[in-house]
Amino acid sequence: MKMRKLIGAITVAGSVAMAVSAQAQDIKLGVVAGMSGPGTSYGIGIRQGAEMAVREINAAGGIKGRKISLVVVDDASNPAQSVTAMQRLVNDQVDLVVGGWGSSQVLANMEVAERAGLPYIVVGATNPKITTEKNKWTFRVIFTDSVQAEQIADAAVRRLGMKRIAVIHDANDYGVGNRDIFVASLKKIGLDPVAVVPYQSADKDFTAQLSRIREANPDGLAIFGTIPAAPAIMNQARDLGIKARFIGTGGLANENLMTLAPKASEGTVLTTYFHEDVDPQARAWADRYVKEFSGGSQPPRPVLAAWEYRAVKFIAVPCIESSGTDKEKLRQCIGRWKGTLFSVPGDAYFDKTGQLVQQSVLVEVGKGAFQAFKGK
Amino acid sequence: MTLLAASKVSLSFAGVRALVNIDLQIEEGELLGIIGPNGSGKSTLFNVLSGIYRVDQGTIVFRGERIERFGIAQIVRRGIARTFQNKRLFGTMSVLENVEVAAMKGVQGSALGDVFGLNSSLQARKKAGAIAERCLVLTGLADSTGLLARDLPYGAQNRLEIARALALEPTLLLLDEPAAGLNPSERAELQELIRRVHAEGLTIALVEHDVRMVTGLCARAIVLDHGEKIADGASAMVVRNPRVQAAYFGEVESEEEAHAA
Amino acid sequence: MFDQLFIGGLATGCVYAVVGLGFTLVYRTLRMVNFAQGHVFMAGAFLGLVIAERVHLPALPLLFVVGAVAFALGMVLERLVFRRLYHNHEVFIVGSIGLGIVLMNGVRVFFPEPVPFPKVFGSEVVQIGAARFQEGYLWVVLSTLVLVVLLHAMFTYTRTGRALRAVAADAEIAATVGVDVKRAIALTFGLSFAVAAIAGVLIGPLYFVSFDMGDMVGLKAFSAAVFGGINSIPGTILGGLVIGVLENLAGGYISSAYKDLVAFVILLVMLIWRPTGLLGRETPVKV
Amino acid sequence: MAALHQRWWFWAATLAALLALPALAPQYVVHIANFILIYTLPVVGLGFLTGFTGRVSLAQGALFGVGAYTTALLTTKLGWAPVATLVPSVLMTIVLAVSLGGAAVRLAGLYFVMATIGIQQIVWLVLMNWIELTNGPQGVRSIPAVGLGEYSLETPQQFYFLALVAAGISYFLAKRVIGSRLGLFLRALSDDQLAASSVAVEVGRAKVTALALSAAWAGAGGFLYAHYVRFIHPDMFGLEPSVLFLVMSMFGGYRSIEGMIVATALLESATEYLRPFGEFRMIAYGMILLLGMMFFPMGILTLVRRRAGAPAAGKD
Repeated sequence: MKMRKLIGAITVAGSVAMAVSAQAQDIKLGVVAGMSGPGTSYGIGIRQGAEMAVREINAAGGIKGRKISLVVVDDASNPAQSVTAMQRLVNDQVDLVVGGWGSSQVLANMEVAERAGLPYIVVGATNPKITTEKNKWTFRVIFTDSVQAEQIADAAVRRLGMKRIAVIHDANDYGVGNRDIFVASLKKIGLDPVAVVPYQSADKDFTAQLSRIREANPDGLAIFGTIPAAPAIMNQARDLGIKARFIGTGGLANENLMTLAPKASEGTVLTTYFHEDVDPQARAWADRYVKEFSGGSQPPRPVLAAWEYRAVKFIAVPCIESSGTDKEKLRQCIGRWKGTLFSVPGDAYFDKTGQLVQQSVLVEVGKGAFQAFKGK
Repeated sequence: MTLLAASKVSLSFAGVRALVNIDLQIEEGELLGIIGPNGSGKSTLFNVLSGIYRVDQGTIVFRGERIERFGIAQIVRRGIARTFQNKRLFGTMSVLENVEVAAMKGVQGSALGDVFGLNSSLQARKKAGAIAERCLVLTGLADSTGLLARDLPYGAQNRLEIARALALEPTLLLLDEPAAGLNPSERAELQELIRRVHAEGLTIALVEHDVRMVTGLCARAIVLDHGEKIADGASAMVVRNPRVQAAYFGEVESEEEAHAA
Repeated sequence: MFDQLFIGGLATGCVYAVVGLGFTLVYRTLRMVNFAQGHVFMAGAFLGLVIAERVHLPALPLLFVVGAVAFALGMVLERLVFRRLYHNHEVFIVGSIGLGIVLMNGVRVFFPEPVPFPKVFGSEVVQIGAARFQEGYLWVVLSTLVLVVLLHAMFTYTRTGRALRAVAADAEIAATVGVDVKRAIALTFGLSFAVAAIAGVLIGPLYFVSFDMGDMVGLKAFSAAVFGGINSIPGTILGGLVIGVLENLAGGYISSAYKDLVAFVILLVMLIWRPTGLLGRETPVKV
Repeated sequence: MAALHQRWWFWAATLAALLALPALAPQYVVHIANFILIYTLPVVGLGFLTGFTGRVSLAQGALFGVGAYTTALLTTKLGWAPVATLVPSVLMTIVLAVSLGGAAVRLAGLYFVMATIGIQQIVWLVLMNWIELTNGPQGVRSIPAVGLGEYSLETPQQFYFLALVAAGISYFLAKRVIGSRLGLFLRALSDDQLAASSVAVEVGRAKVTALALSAAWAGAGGFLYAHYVRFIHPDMFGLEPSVLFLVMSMFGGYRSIEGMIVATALLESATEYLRPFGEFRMIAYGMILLLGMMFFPMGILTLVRRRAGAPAAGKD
């Protein structure tokens, strides 16, 4: 009897979840991301970007008269729960998914989307393995680790003139992925890193790693990690007397970098996913976004919100408009997409793996903010 | 024939001498009484014989084998079973199960074999059940097999301790103050039970505070005081020994001490 | 490099030691492990942050105030929460893990992001030998020293301290000689909260404070306590220092990938080799 | 009521409901049901330790992971058929559990908990950092689905029957373990270890056997998990699942396999009920653990049983 009650309870819960989102005419846009757990601030940014885009489209009359309804599922920034979250979107019969934060989560949940034949535009994960020719339902708009690490390696040597580069990286997939490509790119240019040391995401004290780096006496230190480790590394490196200039990739592209390492982060050069000063549209959007979402429990985080917004508004919506909600047609339409996006110089298009090919943005930390990089 | 012989057994805890050069013989088939005031080392002696404590010095020979370095389970397997004064029953298990655990000693087979073998599990439980049943009948607990051990009345818990020890089918049974806390009628029943078990040919050593019970049951008795053996002989004679009288009746017995470990 | 690693490790080790003391105090009294301890350390850091941002207190009064508030909080939680978990150690473990989750995620609601802590202990960089470090490291080491001396004095010279020791040795006997055991237990929790919270404030300015900062520190401090002897105060201090220094040396000379492994391998080996730890003593089993 | 679970129609109805579930319930519910069925394995396995030896383990999540990684690596790197890796996964988990915990399980209860925390962290750190073997933080992707001949269990509905059969076998084997002499020995030694050894129970051996069995169940659970989720990552096997499994095995009530299974179902589906809480979800989860332990230390389900008039078995 206990068991039967339980099954009853589960079934009821399931059908309630169904009923809530069951309005047949609406186009259902699924969003999955970590809105609790370590990715909270990014996940909320993604949700806000989606909300903003959907609100604008619905206010303008929707897509051929059909409104978009959002189905947002929190995966708690946890790979196991991410699978359940995506399963839930499949079950709710969303027409496509735009979102995803964290490579581990996306690597886990994309398997569900692939099996279900659901178009999935990934916004917040950079592991190269997410877009391969095998994964035909998965697309990605932000650049991979490989693009970013390659660009920053090139910039470090050619534009910043670094000769002795040390690497400190998170031992997670993001850090390891960046490290591998960065080191390989340096080798191509003809340089070997003077030290490569990993750390754990939860580490607080980096003196052990940094002492090793100091021994190597670098003039550039590449940090492949995220907040809060990256600013802690910067602070402690300066305390230890390491004078090397910091470089990095998208993991550092977070305003908290300057809050947490106000002095140490000055001069850091990094690739980023979005910068509001690239063009006037980007600036206008960013101002609107910040205005709309400041005062919430989380500070507005434009980087991933911008990608979510652009992916929904400029890629997903036009495709639904032209191809309808048939999943196969939708997939093909996204694959063929080519166009311009604000904050991205030039044209962007998807390659055959589903990766959006585009020019990235190089920024430098100056006066407590990200500035467009003006070096050579 | 001597079943168990301890010689020059000594043990001390953090400098306190609990047993001092104890010599002890238990003859096959006898019912030996061990008496002495509280803290005299009676329970400690049992703990040494059953392997709970390791001796500092001395040897213990049981049926021709040195056992003083053996662990608890090893000693039980050699045939020495015991009861505990402060009832150490398996409280959350039924009366039958309490005895079954012990009865498993005599049943062939291994734990994993029970799980994956087809019928051996049932047979093992059946065999153990039969042994347990017999011991429960003998101790008058046949009617309460389904009760949880901790729900048994105090007197019955005493008998369950004995039933459990008997299910091990021992050669030597050590009874540690089985009468403690019993009322006179329960005491009489217990005495009857011990006599019956002894009559079946089992060798028994009985630690008892109640001198009358020892003189009533045991032909021979030894007396311990401050960890030393101060008398050994016919129980009726031993209790009249002046040293025993002094050691034993010279102090006041308090209820609290009687229950202390 | 050795100097740098050693001094860095010593400071981290002090934190493990002080947080570990919280485990030890509770364990000695109740034979229970309070897995919320690491999160109390975290909550202490945030308490310090909130106070320091509103009132500009110098370092010493700040430590004192945080310690006092945490002490009171510990006593209150003992009465409302812990007291209902003394059933057995399994229940206590899961209950305290639950409390830790509540603490951590409660703080997260208010502070979802890592926050810099005001540099209450100064921000100068000091050089000793080849090692360079913030002034705050000195504070950590000195405060640990002072805390240990104070605790020792309290346990040795005050009536309350002696009562706590008596309860730790044997609560039943302590009760029969007139010690108020319930009060002693409440005081124990108060003390364990106070030391952890102070450790939180000490470490705050060196790194950032974030809601999850207590996770790993809690586990390492626990390993430190077990390593040194979870029923021994000097043992726990020693354990903390040894683990802090060893893991830093391992991180520097061997591989930082396995830096975190040091504490846990030490924990496991110690438990098998000598479960009572380096300086702990076995309590004899009664039969 | 007390005899409810002994009546044939109860079982028939339960079985019918379980068999009909994938046809009647939405896919998402089947998906949750699959997780519940998979998790019953490590939870019931842990029950051998917690319920029957009084030993709390916080390493069950890690052992679950060892099973999952063994099959994942054998199938993806060496190309083994999934079915062929079940036995190696279980064996690997047992070997690891016994070699790391065999000595510790003989320690007094609380020391064992401490050791399992060490084991948990060590396994997790190795999964994370031994990149050549485990892919480290990249996790293992594209784990094949279990195939039965031509038929491959890809969808939640297809997998459901495998999970159901596995959970069923686990349940009946567990009942057998507990009914066997090992079960008797374990209960005896958890009540009183000294008394158990004085009735000839080889206490150390019984505990190691219990540890090995609990690892076997965890390993089998990990096997299922890997072939269902088909992507595994070290973070799936950290302290968090270990705590969850422990709580599931304790909330079910002392020594009741059925209770553990029901608790697994309740707590796993609770993760879904709590989803709307958003940022407050983890607070709610912590409160469940805390209040559950404060007010129902013998397991939430003892409440049901007590009301039903059956004696609630508990430890004083």
